[in-house]
Amino acid sequence: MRPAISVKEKPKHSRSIARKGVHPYIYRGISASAVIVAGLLWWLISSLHVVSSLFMPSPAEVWAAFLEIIKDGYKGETLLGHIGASLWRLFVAISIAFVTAVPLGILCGRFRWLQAIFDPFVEFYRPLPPLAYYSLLVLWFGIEDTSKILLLFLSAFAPLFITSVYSVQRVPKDRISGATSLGAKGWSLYIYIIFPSCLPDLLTALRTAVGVAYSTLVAAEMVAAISGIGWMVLDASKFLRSDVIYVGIIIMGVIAVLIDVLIRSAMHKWCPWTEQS
Amino acid sequence: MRPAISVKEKPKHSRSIARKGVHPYIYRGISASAVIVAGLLWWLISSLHVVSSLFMPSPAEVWAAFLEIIKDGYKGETLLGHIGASLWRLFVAISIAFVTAVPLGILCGRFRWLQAIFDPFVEFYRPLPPLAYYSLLVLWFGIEDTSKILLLFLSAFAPLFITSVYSVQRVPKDRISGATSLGAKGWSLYIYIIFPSCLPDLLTALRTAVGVAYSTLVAAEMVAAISGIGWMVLDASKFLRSDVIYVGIIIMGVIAVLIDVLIRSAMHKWCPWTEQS
Amino acid sequence: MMIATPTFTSHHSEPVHANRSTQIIVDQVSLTYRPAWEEPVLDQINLELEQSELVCVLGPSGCGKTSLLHILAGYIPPTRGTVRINGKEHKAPNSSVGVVFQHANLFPWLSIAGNVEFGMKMKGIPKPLRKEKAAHYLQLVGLQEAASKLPHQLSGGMKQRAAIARTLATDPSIVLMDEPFSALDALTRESMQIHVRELWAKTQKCIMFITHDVDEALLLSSRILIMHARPGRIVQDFRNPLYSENKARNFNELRADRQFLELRESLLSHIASV
Amino acid sequence: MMIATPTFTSHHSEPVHANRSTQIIVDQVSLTYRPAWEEPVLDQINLELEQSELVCVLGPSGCGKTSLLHILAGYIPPTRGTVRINGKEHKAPNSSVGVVFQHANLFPWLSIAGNVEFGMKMKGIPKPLRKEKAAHYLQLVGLQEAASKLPHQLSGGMKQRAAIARTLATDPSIVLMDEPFSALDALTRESMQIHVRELWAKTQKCIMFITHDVDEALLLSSRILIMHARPGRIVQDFRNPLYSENKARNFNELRADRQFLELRESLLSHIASV
Amino acid sequence: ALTSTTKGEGSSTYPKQIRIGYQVSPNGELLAKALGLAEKKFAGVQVKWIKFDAGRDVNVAMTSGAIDFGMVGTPPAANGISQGLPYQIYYIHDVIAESEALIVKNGVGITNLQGTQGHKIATTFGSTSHFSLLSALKQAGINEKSLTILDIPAPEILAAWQRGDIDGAYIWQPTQSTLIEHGGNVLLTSKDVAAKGGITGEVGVVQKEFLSKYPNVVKDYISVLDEAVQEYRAHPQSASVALSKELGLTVAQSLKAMNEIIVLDALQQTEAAYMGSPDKPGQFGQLLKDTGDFLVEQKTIKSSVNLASYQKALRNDLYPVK
Ligand SMILES: Nc1ncnc2c1ncn2[C@@H]1O[C@H](COP(=O)(O)OP(=O)(O)OP(=O)(O)O)[C@@H](O)[C@H]1O
Ligand SMILES: Nc1ncnc2c1ncn2[C@@H]1O[C@H](COP(=O)(O)OP(=O)(O)OP(=O)(O)O)[C@@H](O)[C@H]1O
Ligand SMILES: NCCS(=O)(=O)O
Ligand SMILES: [Mg+2]
Ligand SMILES: [Mg+2]
Repeated sequence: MRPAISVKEKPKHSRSIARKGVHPYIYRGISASAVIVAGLLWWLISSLHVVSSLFMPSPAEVWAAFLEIIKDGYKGETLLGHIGASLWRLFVAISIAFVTAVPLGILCGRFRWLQAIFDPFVEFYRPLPPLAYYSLLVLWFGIEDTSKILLLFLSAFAPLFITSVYSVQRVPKDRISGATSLGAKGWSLYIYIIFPSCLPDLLTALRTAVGVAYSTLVAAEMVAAISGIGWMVLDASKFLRSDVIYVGIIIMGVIAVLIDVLIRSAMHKWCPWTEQS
Repeated sequence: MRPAISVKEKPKHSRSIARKGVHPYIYRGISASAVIVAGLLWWLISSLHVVSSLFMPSPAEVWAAFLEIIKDGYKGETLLGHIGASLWRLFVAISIAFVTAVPLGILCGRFRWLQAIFDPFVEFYRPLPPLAYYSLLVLWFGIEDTSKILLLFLSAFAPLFITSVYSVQRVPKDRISGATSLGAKGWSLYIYIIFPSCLPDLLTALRTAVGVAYSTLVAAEMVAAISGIGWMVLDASKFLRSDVIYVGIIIMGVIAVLIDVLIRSAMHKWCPWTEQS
Repeated sequence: MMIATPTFTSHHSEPVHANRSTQIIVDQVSLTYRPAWEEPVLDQINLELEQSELVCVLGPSGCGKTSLLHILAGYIPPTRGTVRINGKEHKAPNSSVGVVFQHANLFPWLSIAGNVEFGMKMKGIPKPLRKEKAAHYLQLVGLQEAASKLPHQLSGGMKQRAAIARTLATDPSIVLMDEPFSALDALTRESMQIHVRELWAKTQKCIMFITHDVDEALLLSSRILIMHARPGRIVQDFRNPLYSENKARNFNELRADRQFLELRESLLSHIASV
Repeated sequence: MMIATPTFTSHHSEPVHANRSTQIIVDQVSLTYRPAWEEPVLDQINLELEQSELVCVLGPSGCGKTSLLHILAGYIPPTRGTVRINGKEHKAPNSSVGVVFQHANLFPWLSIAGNVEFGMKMKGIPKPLRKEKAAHYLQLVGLQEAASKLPHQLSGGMKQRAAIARTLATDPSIVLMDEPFSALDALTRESMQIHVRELWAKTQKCIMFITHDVDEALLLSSRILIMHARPGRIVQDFRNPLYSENKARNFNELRADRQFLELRESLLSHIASV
Repeated sequence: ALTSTTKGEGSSTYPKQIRIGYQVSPNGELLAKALGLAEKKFAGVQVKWIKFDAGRDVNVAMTSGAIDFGMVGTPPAANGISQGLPYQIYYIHDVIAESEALIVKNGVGITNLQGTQGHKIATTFGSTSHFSLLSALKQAGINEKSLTILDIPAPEILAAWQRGDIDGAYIWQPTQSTLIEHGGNVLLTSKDVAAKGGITGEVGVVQKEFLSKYPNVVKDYISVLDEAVQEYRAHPQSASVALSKELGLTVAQSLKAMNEIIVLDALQQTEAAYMGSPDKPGQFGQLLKDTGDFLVEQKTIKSSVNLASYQKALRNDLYPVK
């Protein structure tokens, strides 16, 4: 009976590599062209004055606004000051979320009764629009950084917590059994086996969490802020400074991309084994 | 050489079913108890007047506010009117997002050059905080429903588009080959093979998209709205009507859960084959 | 590397089915995947398949069996050479060449009957006729009971039978199978082999059957091709000596046969030697 | 259902290793998974395993082989009965009972050396000693070169060897293996079998080896257990007649042996009959 | 976007809908709304009143074409004109006196403007109140950096006050009265600031396109405003009753608020101090220019146009000639 040569462990064919080797440049070229064409269109539309520069300032105006903000700052704060204020809020919020959500999530993943306690609350607040409960946060914690950071914290907490729970439950049972047979027990099990097993998932969750928190950044800076890149955009929009709005949006987009690259390279470095699949 | 009895097609063990059969009730009980305890704590704290009812109205006050809003509405609109206004905006936005993002995503999934054109734009705006570009939408499309719906549309578009692209690329090559060998070609391939193949992913993406759009609902109703459940919460917070804020938040949470249940049951009904794994 | 085995009769030197019509002519087919300067995957393949042949293709992993099948199916064009089916050049997949894959590859959103009807629907066959024919083919593979079930409710063997019914339902003149049973467990696999043998006897299709399993090739085929790798080419092409003589013998009998064991050993060493 | 096969010698009626010390005593072990009113998965298992035995366990899928192994490893407590290892009741997993799983189950974030050192680290063995011992065991399985690689950079067979080294490095008195090679391809599997046989000869551990593969059981074991299902019980327990006589014969020779083929056929029909 | 037109009374064309962006300020326009005067005048046309919290929001709405008429303070007007917003000023509603003021919390220990240093004062950025606060600080030689000025929309200032987030606020009515009710003291009013040159007022703006298409509608609306101002002056008591509903204040508070501004009727618009006439422009252009320049100096807005441009934005040709 049975296959003369088993096929289970086929060598990975080089086809995908062969494919990837040549083409990406073409597609990157297309992407780049698309961006350039969009830029030209922008320039054309704005220079033909088809639409008022209130709606669509020309690339030159935006660039000028950028230079001006670099030089003089925006309303009493340098550009780096604004960016720094926002990133600091984000960083503090994400850090607190990570060091609370992950251990709690890991414990909840191991003990279903604990999960049963926290689940209803997390599941309830998670889908809520952050601005809805921001009202309460402002009520409780005032208009200063505390409530802003809490808002970011809460939006980052849910994805980190939920992924931690899920990730622990996905740790192969055999891996834990195997580790106990090698003498691991108690805290060693958490530190040496469960945490590293979850790490790839946790980094992915961190990416999500940063994304979600980032998307509430402007909301957080809506209330009585005087610094922050989000506040800058909002303030500019109140005074119809569309050139500054554009500058702010572009900066925010670039920062988002950079943060993502950062986390991805951390994943690449710390969890090389998750790459292939 | 060769296994005497191949193990590839192991019957699915009944263990997980056996496990799930007994326990959930216990855990549901724990969850319910946790919610009840939290409710009691709320009641206790507010009735002991440890904190002012400005910050934490008692359950009774919230209930009274709820009844009042049910009876008299809130600021010229019935409760159902507010909920209806919000859900209508959400519904229109999601519908438009679905019928645009999905076909475009499917095409981009099939033709990489098309994907290369759209990718940089979607990837750039996706991580942006919606409030950042809301300023522009208001400027371009006014303060009425158009800009609100556009904001929701844009937040729903990205996840639907990205998943459609990804999902098409994940359709097994053999499935498409197989279909062509059965005579499918051109549009038939899209309608009978590719779309249904992607359907489970699309429904999952719809869940995400609704979640993301829902979380920007309050932001959308921030500017010049006079209806909508999000506006109600914002307006209440301006006048420190914490009881109304609580009512609004609870209603929003409940609606979110209901929408999610709805989509999940659609998935269950339309894509039963995705359940097991 | 050519091993002269006394029991093998070369197909080309002594045609087995001289009286049958030729279905497929593979003429000097070569294939190079991108980049073009790489060594060809298939090198000048010549091959004729005839009506009611069941040709098993054996060869080490990566020798190009699947690539050859994909060319015959019309999924990829050969870099050089042509494929003619019933006299016409074959350039794109169509329902005259049916394919059965390693994994059943059914459409999970369609019932089993829906899957079997799919090809006919594409051909524009009216619904009542479709239903009738689907029922016929489901009966042929013993799945009449499961007609209204969804694929995920079936076992691996049942799925693979449904896939075969689906392919046969478009009445292809040739059926290509790429290791169709290698994902099945031993017992199911054996019953599927019996099934295919019976179906073949009934329908008299020309079947090209890729397998890794020497036993399977010996038990099923009327003709065996052996391919070698780098570049992929057909190094042996012979009628299966167990076939014509033992049409009626069952598999267990065949397996106990001395000739079977000898052939098996010889083929195995032949393939492993690559 | 008990098939009397002349070539099988019952282990209990005629102890093979009367002179060796008993390592594991399984005493009237039964197991019922929740819910408790279901039929037991294991029913009153009695078993003694002795030093430097290599016991292969064969049985149909679902008969409880893995469950028995999990009880021996201490992962799940038996519903009734006890397991004693070296005289002491065994209740929780520890490094005296090593386990090798179907999938290598290495810790992907640790290098191969790190994996092998893991058990010693848990035992609190100081780093230099750990390094030394790890090197020794890696050498034993022929992986000295790969010490600093991460598991995902290794082939399936190498991973499985690393897993064996990792288990041996904690110096367990018994090693349990649950179909350790069933995910490997045929050629790798064969070389792993040779490896295990050599390791066993060198280390003289008591090994319990679960497999689906009759060939594997015949080639490797000194003793074979056959289990039946519903409820799981040991229906045959005999010394492998191919073993003692043929310690030095290589696998290919063994396979050609008439006795091998007969035993194989008989065991197969025995298992399939369930 | 302008709505399609329909034949109204007489031969003049009327749009189907007139959208008026208003703010809650105790002036003639609010009274016109309260008494439904516009609805009466434009019978058969849908009059849509849209409430705004500050002039900056009106500017955005004007820019996006969401409203036809709007009301803004002089600072947002100066900003709007400088940025070339598609509107012109057709009416000066009022000049602000005590109706906008700096209110500080009792017990915080702020007794004069100097005392605000190191404290948190809220106002709505870009508004008349913000302008007056900055002007007052400048007049007193206080560095604005020595206190924290927070941007909070008027309706939210009371909440911030009650939560204890702020120590004071420079804000208009009705919030001002409410703050006083909740333990606030008037420290300084816009009348004081105006006396030293920082004059603020509230003006009506209209879409340019709307004006050129429906000049008669604008003229008719001016007559509505004029009618409201006459009523405002003639029957302050009944006017305050009507206004109290819009303001959310008591009748007495409303009456007091009415006395804290100077409302202007149509005829007064042509006076030299205000709009002037086509051949003799008034001083309002200069006021806007000064306002704009100050805002630029404060970096609140980007740039200010020249006097001629401001004057061009003032439509003093729409008033009935006496
Ligand atoms: N799309 C592709 N692009 C590049 N190389 C390919 C592609 N498909 C196959 N190859 C290469 O062509 C050779 C033949 O592959 P093919 O899949 O036809 O072999 P096979 O005989 O079917 O192997 P197996 O027994 O493993 O299924 C291999 O070296 C493979 O890496
Ligand atoms: N955790 C569990 N909960 C409930 N039932 C279980 C559990 N684990 C195994 N079983 C059941 O116990 C029986 C024996 O399972 P076990 O995995 O021990 O069999 P096995 O002989 O190892 O099978 P295989 O050859 O497929 O690995 C099966 O019927 C299985 O469904
Ligand atoms: N009181 C007028 C307010 S604003 O229009 O200047 O914002
Ligand atoms: Mg292949
Ligand atoms: Mg098992």
